Order: sequence, then C-alpha cells, then structure tokens
Amino acid sequence: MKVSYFPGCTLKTKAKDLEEYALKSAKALGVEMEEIENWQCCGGAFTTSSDEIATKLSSVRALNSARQKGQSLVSVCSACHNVLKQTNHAIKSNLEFSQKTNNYLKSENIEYNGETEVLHFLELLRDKVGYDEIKAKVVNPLKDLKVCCYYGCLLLRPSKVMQMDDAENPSILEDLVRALGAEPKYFGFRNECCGGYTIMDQKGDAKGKSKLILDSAKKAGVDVIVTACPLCLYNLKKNQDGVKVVYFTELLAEALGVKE
Amino acid sequence: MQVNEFKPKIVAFCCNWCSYAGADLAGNNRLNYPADVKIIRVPCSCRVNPTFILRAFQRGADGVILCGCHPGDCHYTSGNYYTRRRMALLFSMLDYLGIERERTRVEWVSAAEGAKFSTTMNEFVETIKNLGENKRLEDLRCKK
Amino acid sequence: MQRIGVFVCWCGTNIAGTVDVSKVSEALKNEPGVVYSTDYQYMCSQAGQDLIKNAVKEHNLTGIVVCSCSPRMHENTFRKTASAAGLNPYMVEIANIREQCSWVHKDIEVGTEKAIILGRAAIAKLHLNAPLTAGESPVTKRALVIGGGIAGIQTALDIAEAGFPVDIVEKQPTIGGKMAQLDKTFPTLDCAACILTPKMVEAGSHEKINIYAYSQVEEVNGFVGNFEVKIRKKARFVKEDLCTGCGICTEKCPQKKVPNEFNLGMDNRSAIYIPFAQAVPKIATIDPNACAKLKTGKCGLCERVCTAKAIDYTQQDQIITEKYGAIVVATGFNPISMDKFDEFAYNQSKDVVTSLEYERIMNAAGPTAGKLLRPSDGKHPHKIVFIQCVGSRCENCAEKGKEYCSKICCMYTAKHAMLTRDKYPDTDVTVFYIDVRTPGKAFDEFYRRAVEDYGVNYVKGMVGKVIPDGDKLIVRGSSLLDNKQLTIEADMVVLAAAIEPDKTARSLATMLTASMDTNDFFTEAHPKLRPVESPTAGVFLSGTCQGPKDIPETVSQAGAAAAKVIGLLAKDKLTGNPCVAEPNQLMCNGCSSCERVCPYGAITYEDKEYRMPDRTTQMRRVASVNPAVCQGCGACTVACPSGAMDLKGFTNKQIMAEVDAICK
Amino acid sequence: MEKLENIQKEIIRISGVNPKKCMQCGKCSGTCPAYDQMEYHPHQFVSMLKSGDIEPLLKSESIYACLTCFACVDRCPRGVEPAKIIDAVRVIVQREQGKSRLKADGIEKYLDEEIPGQALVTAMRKYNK
Repeated sequence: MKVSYFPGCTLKTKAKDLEEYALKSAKALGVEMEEIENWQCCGGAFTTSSDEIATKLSSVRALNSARQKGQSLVSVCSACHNVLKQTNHAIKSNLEFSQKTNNYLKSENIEYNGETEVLHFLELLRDKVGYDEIKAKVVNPLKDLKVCCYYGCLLLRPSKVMQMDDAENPSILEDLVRALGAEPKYFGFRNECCGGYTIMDQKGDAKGKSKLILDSAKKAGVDVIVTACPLCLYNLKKNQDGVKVVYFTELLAEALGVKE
Repeated sequence: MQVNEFKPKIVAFCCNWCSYAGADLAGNNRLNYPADVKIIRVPCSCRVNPTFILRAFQRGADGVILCGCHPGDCHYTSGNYYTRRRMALLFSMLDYLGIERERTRVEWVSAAEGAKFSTTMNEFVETIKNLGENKRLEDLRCKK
Repeated sequence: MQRIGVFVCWCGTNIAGTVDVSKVSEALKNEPGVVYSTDYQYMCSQAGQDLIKNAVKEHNLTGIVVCSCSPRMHENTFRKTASAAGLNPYMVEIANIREQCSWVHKDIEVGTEKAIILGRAAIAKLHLNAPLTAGESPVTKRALVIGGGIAGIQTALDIAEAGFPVDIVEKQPTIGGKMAQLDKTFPTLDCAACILTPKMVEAGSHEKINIYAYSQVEEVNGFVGNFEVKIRKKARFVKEDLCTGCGICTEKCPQKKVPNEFNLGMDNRSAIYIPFAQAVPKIATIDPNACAKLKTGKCGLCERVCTAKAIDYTQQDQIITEKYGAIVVATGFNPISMDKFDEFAYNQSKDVVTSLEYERIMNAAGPTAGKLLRPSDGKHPHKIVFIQCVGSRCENCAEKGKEYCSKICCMYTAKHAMLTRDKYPDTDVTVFYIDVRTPGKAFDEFYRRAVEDYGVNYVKGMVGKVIPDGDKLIVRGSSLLDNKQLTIEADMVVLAAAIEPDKTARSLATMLTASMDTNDFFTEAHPKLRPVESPTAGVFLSGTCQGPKDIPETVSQAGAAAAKVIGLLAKDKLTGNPCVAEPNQLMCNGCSSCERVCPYGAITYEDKEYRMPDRTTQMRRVASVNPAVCQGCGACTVACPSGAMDLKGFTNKQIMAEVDAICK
Repeated sequence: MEKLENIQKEIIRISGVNPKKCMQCGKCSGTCPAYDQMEYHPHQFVSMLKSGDIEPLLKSESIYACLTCFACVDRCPRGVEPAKIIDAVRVIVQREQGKSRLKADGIEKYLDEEIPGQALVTAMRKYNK
C-alpha cells in the first residue's frame, strides 16, 4: 500500500520521534509513506472564517498533489491532519470557497474539488491496515503496561468534519494500545483541551488545564500517557511529575520491534 | 411595481390527505409563496391524469406541479406509486415534445410539511420565472 | 343551466385583511350561471348559514360556491347548510381563499385577484356537479386497541363499559406500559403502581375485554367500520390457560443472568420470567434467546417443576384474524438512546443514569429495593446533579436529538429532586435547567415547593460536560445568572432524556395508512378540533403516540378516543363517501386495467347484454364498482384506456374545467 | 452606528453562523475550557452578535482566549457553533492595520528549547494578520 505523506513542520524539528517511529512502523506494516514534494506548513490552525483563502492554500496544494497520484493523504501530526481535513471539507461543502480557492490556484494549473481522502495515521492503521493485522505483527507485546490515551481536541473535533470516532467516547487509541498488548486505562479528561498554543503568552492558564489532565490520568493508575499531538506532548511534559508522556508511535514501534 | 413583470400561471394539483393539508398548514403558519400558484384539490395524486397537465399547458399554464403523499405514506396505500410511474412516462413524452422538463414537477409533501410546501412553491415559481412564458404547447385558440 | 349563488366570507379580518371581499363578490357576479353573490363577516356562523339558506330559496339556487377557509375545515358545515335548504349536499363547492390565499399573500391586490380566480374555478366545477347520494356499509361492533399502557387500558375500559367488546394487543408479556415502571407520579406523589394496577386488573377481568399480550399487529385491511386485522401471538412456550402464575419456574430456572428489561437492565431475571409481581396476564414467558432448553435442548427444569403442566417447548406463533369497526393506536413512547450524548458520559460511567432508570432505583420493587444507591459501587450518593433537556429542543441539523420539547421532563425532574431531598436530606441536589416549564394544574406550585421547601438547588444553565474522574463525576456547566462556570464533583448524574414514539409506530402507521409527522408522532385529523382522530377514518389516537403527554393528559385523551369509538360503534350503518368511481359501461371494453390498480379490490366484472347499432345483441364483459368498498382514490380513472371510468365529485370534466378557469 | 451594523453582517457572513438559532441554554459556556480566561463568554458572543452589541467584543481580549478546541461547536444542541463567531470577530479585528497581537520580532521571549514549531505557527496564525 502506498500513500501520500504530509509530515508538517514540527515533525521535522521538535517532534522527530513522532515521525521516525511512525515511518518505521509503517514500513514494518508494509505501508509506503511517500512524502509530498515541496510541502508547505499547514499553518497549525484552521481559520473557520469562510473568506480566509490564502491561509488555506498550502493545504489545498498538498491535497491536490495526493490526488494527482491517486493516493490518500496521511499525516501523523494531529494539527496538520485537522487543518487538512477541515480544508478538504470546506472545499467540498462550500461552493463559494472552492471557487475562490481555485481562482487563486489557476496560475499553478491546479483545480481541486475535494477528491482526496484525508487520513490520520491512526485511521490508516485502523481502517486500511487493520488492528488485527497489527496484533499479528507485534513481536514485543507491551505486557502489563498501563496506558492512558490522551486525544485532546484536534483529532476529534469538529466531529462532523473529522468523523474519526465518537468524539465524546472515542476508542481508536485504546483499541490500538490493546492490539499492542498493553492495557488501556480509561480517564475522563482524555478529550479535554491541554491549553494549546496559549502556552506561548498565557502560560499559567495553559498549565492549569494540563494539570487537570495529568492528575486525572494519575488517578487512573498509569505508566505512560500517549498522544498524537506535539503541542499536547509539550504542554503535558511541562507539567508532568512522575508520569511519562510519549507519542503513540513510540509504543507502536516498540511493540513491532522496530524502535531501534 | 414593474408593469410588464412576468406573472406565470401555475397549476398545483394537491392530494387531499397530505399535500392539500400541507398547503393549509403553510397557510396556518403564514408561510408566504407567490400568488401565481393556484391549487386544485384531488383525492389522490393518482387521480391526476397526465392529460390534465397537458390541458393546462395547452390553456396557457407556464408550470404544473403535482404534489402527493410521500412514497409509502399514501392514504390509499399505493396511489402515489402509480403517480410516480405515470409521471416518469409523461416526462419522457414532454422531453420528446421539447417541453422543458422543469415546467413540470412532482413533489411529495406531507400534511406536516407546511414549510416544505412553501419553499417548494417559492422555488418552483422562481424556476418558471427563469424559464419564461410557455409558448410551445399553448393553444392560441384558447387565448383571449 | 345551473343557478349558482356565491358566498364570500370575510372570516373577520382573516380573509378580509388581504382580500377585498366585496370586489371578489362583485367580480364573481358576472360569471356564467351566477344569479346571486354576496359577502358576509362569518359565513360559518348561524347568521351566515341562514343567509345561504334564504338565498337558496329566494333565488331558486341549484348550487352554491362558498369562498372561505379550507374545505378541510367547513366543507361539511356548508353541505349540511345546503341540505337544510333542500339542495343536494354535493352541490356545494368551496374556494379556499383563507389558508391558500389570504394567509399566504400580503398584498391585497394580489390576494383579491387570486381569490377571484379561485372562485371562478369553483364555479366552473360546480357547473358540472351532479347530486350524489352516499352508499351505506355495516359496522362491526368490536374495537381494537393497539398498546396496553395506561392510554390503551383506559380507552379499552371506557369502550368496554359502554358495552362494546374490545381487544388489546400488547407486545410485552404484560400490559401496564411505562407507567408500571414509574415510582411516584407528579404533582400529587401518588404511587404509580397503586393507581395503575387496579386498572390493569379491571382490564384483565372485564368480560368485554380480551388481552392479546406478547402479540403484534401484522396486517390491517379494510376501512372504517369494517377492518380486518391479523395479529401475531408470539409463542410464550407456556400454555396460557394452564399457567397459574405461581412463579416456581422462575425461581428454579438455572439461567438467571438475563438483563431484566423491566428494571432497564440494572438487574437480572431468569430465562423464564414474569415481568413483575402485578403483571396482567400473570403468565410466565420463556425468553427463547436465553433458554437453554430451546437453544440446546438440554435442561427442561421448568417443565419438571411446573405442577400445572403449563410448559410447552413446542409452542408456535399463532396468527389470529379478527374483524373490527374501529382501531385505537396507543403505542406510547420510549426515552431516546443516550449514545449520541456522551458528553454526559452515559456510556462511560454507570453512575450516569437516565430519569427512567432513576425511577427504578427509587422504586421499592427496583434493583436496589428502593434504596438510593449508585450503580457502580452501591454507595449512597451525597451529591446528585440532574440535567434537563438532554436530547430535547435540539435543532434537527445536530442529527442527535429531537426538535420538540418532551414536556414531562421538567416535572419529573422536580419530582425526583424533591423525593431525593425528602428521603435523604444529607444528599445535595442540583438541577441544571434551560427553562422550567410547568403549565399544568398545581405544577408550578410543585416545582416551587421543591426549591423552597426541599432546598433543591436550581441552576439556570446547561451542563457542557460530565467527566468521570476516579469515583467522582466532574460536572462542568454554566450558571447564566451568576455569569460563572460551575464545576461540581458529583456522585451521580441523572439525565432527563427526550422521549420519542415507540419504534413500532412507523410500520403500524403504514399498515393503517394513518399519517405521521416528521418525528413519527401520529398526526391528528385537526390539531385543535379533532385531536384524538387520525385523518384516516376509523383510526383513533390515544396517549403519547400523538405527542408527548403526562399521565392526566394521556388518560383524558384515552377517554376522548373511547368516546369517539363508542360514537362510531353505536351506529348500525355508516354513510360512505359518495365520491366513488363509476364506469360508463357503454365505453368499457373489459380490459381489466382498472381492476389491477385498485388497492381495495372494489372492481369486479360482469357480463351484460347490449343492443348494438345494427340491432343485434352482444354479451360484453364490463367493469362494475362496489361503492361500499371503493374509497375514491381515482387510480382506476387514469388507468382506463378508453376513458370509461370516472370519479364522481372529481370527474375528468370537472377537473378540466378548474384547469381552464385557472389558466384563463 | 452603520459601520457596526455592517460588521455584524460581516461576522454572520464569514462565520456562517445564525445567532438566531440560539436558545440561550449556555451549554457552550458550560463546556468551554477557556471560560475563566474570558471577559465575554461563548454564549455572550452569540447573544451580543444577535443584538448587535459588537463593539465590546471587538475590544475584548476574549478573542485571544478561545483555544478553537471546538467543544462548543460539537456540543451545541442548536448547531450554532459559537467558536466560529469568536474566530470571525478575531479575523475582523486583526485585518485592521496594526492590530496584530504578536509580531515576529520579539517572539524570542516566548520560546524555550522544546517548544514545538506547531505552537509558534498556530500562535502566529491566531495572533497575527
């Protein structure tokens, strides 16, 4: 299986782990992640205003490049995935937005109307590879490891657009963790916001939010918290005391025996 | 007020149990639609003989809309299924005659869908206004 | 040539506000055949009707056109008026210039012009009207009530008391419905079982009432006065005439881990079971999905312990066919699923329950024997949060809940809050509300008592999220009046789930050809004036199948539906609809096209002798319509290739005349 | 005054939100993780947009407190989507000259070694024209 891969800026700098383990695992599972040429930063956040065109063009270029190859567009970073999927949805559902966007891109000979399937790496694992298949390929079952799965917001919401899982009671990460042989631990704060980018200039507030999440996970009696988002990881790590926070891809690579 | 504004003539056949009641409900809720629409009450949409529709065009109607109960909800169990088949045949005949397909419309409106009745009529009148006068089938002898 | 009178109604300002009625009356005077035309404030009033009667006599009218409200409203009124004036009641045509003219147009010129055209079309049609006489059909003096909750029970009892036999069809093994699951009832706090079970017993023992429990309606044929219904009586694997309801089988049954529907799955029952102690009929039922004997052939314990020899593992479903004159729908409601509202964590924590589940927890016969214990660990909760409007008043595009207000939640939530505080003063109760809706007798007083006397903490606002955290539920909501976000650490959360019609209602409506609204509630013939009748003649509505209702409203509607049924069954003959199909046998070629499309089997063929132009005689096969069976849909008229078939009251010529008048 | 009316229309247009659908239940504010950082709360954005009381919103810091976590969008029972209103107000404020909250120069003071690029670009998108 071959898919187009959109890494995003953070995975090339501060979140190299997230990418490295994802790519290794994909290879082990027989998925070829073909990095898009000349990709540009997604912008980190999707501006919902319908007349914001320019900020969404980089996403459209990436979507179009996947379409030209007839491949799905996969990203590992929650933020990139959120922006790509919302942009794709806007193109499909808002005629005015789609016309304006295509006008902008005429000079680049791009005409894009939402044809590409946008997948998060997790969706790729669940829907294309299959968790049973992954379970069969686990060489290093993560026995007795208690894992809290932290979703945050970007993976799940807005649920009408993301359509990845039940946004209020998700299971895509827990099911993966279970397939890897570990024990997922439920905790109530798993889809609450970590404070996001406000860590930049409103540090105190963001810290408060992360602390609630960490406390709740600790109460669940947990060895490690996994997440798919570099910013969530950063915010949680800043506040951690005692609980390890890692990317889900790290556990995946470890279980598949390709971590090193 | 424009003097020469095109006032289309539109005949709406409505079945007594669903669509006519839906039209009444639109009235109860004061949901406006253009006065160009005039309703003829029939017991069931299947009472509408395609010749009635042709007759309307011949007499100068610019659009004809036929409304019945939703499929499966016909008061007479199956009447609207006959309507659906008959109208499909009429559509292909109108195509053959070169009458714009959009001049004739079939719509399912339940007794509870006053809002749908009103929006449907607004849309239909708009469509007919865009198409302009029906000249193809009009019988000039019928013109005063 | 007809002599036509035209009567234009003002309907106060309803019509006169956007239609110049005198102009309409003047304009229609010039139509051919019109010999009299006038307008009047309220044509449907006694004075208005007298005006029509006098005009008929004075001007020797042969037919009348009334330009007024919808014929669905007053066609019958004016037909009676005409009849009283000596005209045939079908020599009346209505031009609908209210619902379909004055109320939907704003400009008086536009409205007037349209009203004139509508009047003209009615006149054109009336020219071709012929006097019609209705046929008669007999009435089967037996009623069917579908659903055995409080609505169905009350309707059946009232019909039976009037002396007519009634059958109740109930899909559960016992009658009683939702009310049997309730603990106390607002606003009087009567015990639900104490007031319901005597009625259940009365229904069960009434000589005129026959209960088909554990049964479902499969097919409905016929029409008002003459329905034929097929009922599937599901196999209980217990002989009803032998079972004494002693309950030994339920005690001995080894399979005891079946979720108990009656307690909403909060405890277990055995594979052979009696839903609850006061069940009517009190007969055991074997659940075929749980019984080891039925699934694997091994066990048979219940057969061995039953001294009445009532167990029969070979029992089959039975189909019963019965004739009825009237059918009452009383299919009731269910709370909606909470799956799409998991921001309230219903699927994530056992301590988040629906109000109906809370009702069972509070009930002495419930899973906790009436003690307030939370489901997760059986501990007594000290802090409970109630959330109102879960799934009610949602916009449709949210695709999760219901657009309507479920009506009963405000009151039962107040009841739960009050009872909790009364029995357990150490338990803190908070209710989040958007509005508290208490429009009923002694309702608002009840709610105020909960607040003022029992110290229930009402917060105006909505909960956004319930977060299970350890053994607590963190409830985050807004207090709009304090302009604050509240975080409450609760032990239990109770959701006032919206209610929806029972899922079986949709297929039943199709069988009955009774119409439903977009929420699958049955529609009434008129929302104000005929609230317990379906637009389909002979079908009546009782209880929440028509819309959300509390118990007193349900009972009054049940009684009203019974009164309508009694009125129908008291008649020996029903006057039919004279607007039926009629073939011109001289034109009929006997092709059978009409017979094939008739949904009622009203068309048969007969051989008749005809004199031909050359003076020979010839036997010909021609169609003939049974006017008692024909419902007047008109499908046959269009199917007929020779144009022999026509529909009285809506003839081809009449409709064409209307078309011509409108297109003029 | 006329200008504010135009801004009201503009917010409704670019956010695609119809504030009249709101039934004032307050669920958006009940679920907002940034509630305490806001002077005007999500339900107030909806009701003030509806009544045309736009000026306080344009001046408020609340537009920078919204995390666009879409909790209010997902949970609103009437499909009103308050976050889109807040985003639209922010966009309109920032399109005015000199209204960028964060500039490229001076950004160093917010950085540490581990802060991911994602935080930077998101903040720039949210705080900058």
